[in-house]
Amino acid sequence: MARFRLADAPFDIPPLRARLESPRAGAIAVFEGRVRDHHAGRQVAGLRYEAYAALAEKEGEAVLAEACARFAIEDAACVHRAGELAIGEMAVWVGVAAAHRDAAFDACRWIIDEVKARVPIWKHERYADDAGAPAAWLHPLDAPPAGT
Amino acid sequence: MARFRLADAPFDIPPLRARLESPRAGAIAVFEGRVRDHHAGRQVAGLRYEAYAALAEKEGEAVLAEACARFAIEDAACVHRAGELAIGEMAVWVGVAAAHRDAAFDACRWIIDEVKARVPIWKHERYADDAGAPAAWLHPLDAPPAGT
Amino acid sequence: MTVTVLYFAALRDAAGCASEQLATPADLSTLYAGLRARHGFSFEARSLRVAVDGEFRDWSHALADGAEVAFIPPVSGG
Amino acid sequence: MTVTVLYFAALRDAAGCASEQLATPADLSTLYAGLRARHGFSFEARSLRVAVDGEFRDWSHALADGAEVAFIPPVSGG
Repeated sequence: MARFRLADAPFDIPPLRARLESPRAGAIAVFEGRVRDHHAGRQVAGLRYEAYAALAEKEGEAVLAEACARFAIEDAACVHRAGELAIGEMAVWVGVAAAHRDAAFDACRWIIDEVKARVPIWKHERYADDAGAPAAWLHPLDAPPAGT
Repeated sequence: MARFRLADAPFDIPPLRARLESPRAGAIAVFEGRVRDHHAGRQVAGLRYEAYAALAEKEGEAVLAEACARFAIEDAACVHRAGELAIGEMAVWVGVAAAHRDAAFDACRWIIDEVKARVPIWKHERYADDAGAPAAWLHPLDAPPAGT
Repeated sequence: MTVTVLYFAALRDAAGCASEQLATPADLSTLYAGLRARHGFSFEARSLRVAVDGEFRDWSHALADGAEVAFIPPVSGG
Repeated sequence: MTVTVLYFAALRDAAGCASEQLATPADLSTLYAGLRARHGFSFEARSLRVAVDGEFRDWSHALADGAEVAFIPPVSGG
């Protein structure tokens, strides 16, 4: 089963978590990135994620396979949304199961950092400022990312 | 509403997570500790948590209040089981919401470490070894903990 | 002066009861030393924390009549 | 030699299309320099990664006829 998935619509967490459960998994660490109502001082009205889908799925799988090789974990999974998202919607979910919490936390953090740095997905934000700032693609080399 | 709770029976995660959602929460980090089938080389058949309930709830609340003061987070919550648990059951759940993922991860990790170090809850393990090792309380000064 | 002492985990197993009422000196260290000798507790006092009336306290905390005392062995939640 | 170039995000907005077919030199850097001049892309080549036929490649990767090329602007998922 693929460990990384792009989702065009909101997705449920319980089946993702259920997959991580095992008698050897004493620790499960989860990260959820959600659409905030502000970014870099601007009020965000909503956003859209665009992906180079074929390459994003390949690179996402590579990140998760590397995590499984690099950390003492049992399994890991990640789902990233594509398309239009409203404030509060989940943009990305990462879950890691491990025998011990050190590896679970470290791998979960590493995976979200690598996904953000490597997987070809782009965020397009619409703003709700009085000033009417134009919608914009986020390309972090022009504007250093504030982080999720 | 209390941020820390002792639960005498299995508890559902969705209402815990729902409480953490807010338009300002761009990042949610979650940790779950589950009963493993092995500990320190022994096969575990099941376990029981005993708490000094009044003090555990007070100390748990103190840990979560300190986390909210120490990290740039929106909210945090923790539930710890008491009583008999089978393999695979959830022993502890920690969730943290923050604007950014650094604070969410750091606070989540800090909370589980503090809860394990400070909150008066004790684990009693039953083993399934052929050797018939006797059930035992875990008091980490005699036997350094392997970590969850 | 009478206090109630609560026992948890390995201390409760060794004491054979969850609590007992005792006439006691006002000194927590002396109280524990006596109980340790009587029940055969394995923990030295420096391995324990102590709580009085549901609050963690220093070993130098002065006991009042009717206090509820708990000696807290190393914890293992999570 | 003909290749298909895919555009994403700000590059697609600047190009005004999601892809185009081009007769091209075999050299990815020359290809990008020409497209940058034509479409007014703001990114220097060193800010981009490049993928060929759905795999990340070095800028020195040799193009084959019919290849699918994507210039990958800095990503912002998560």
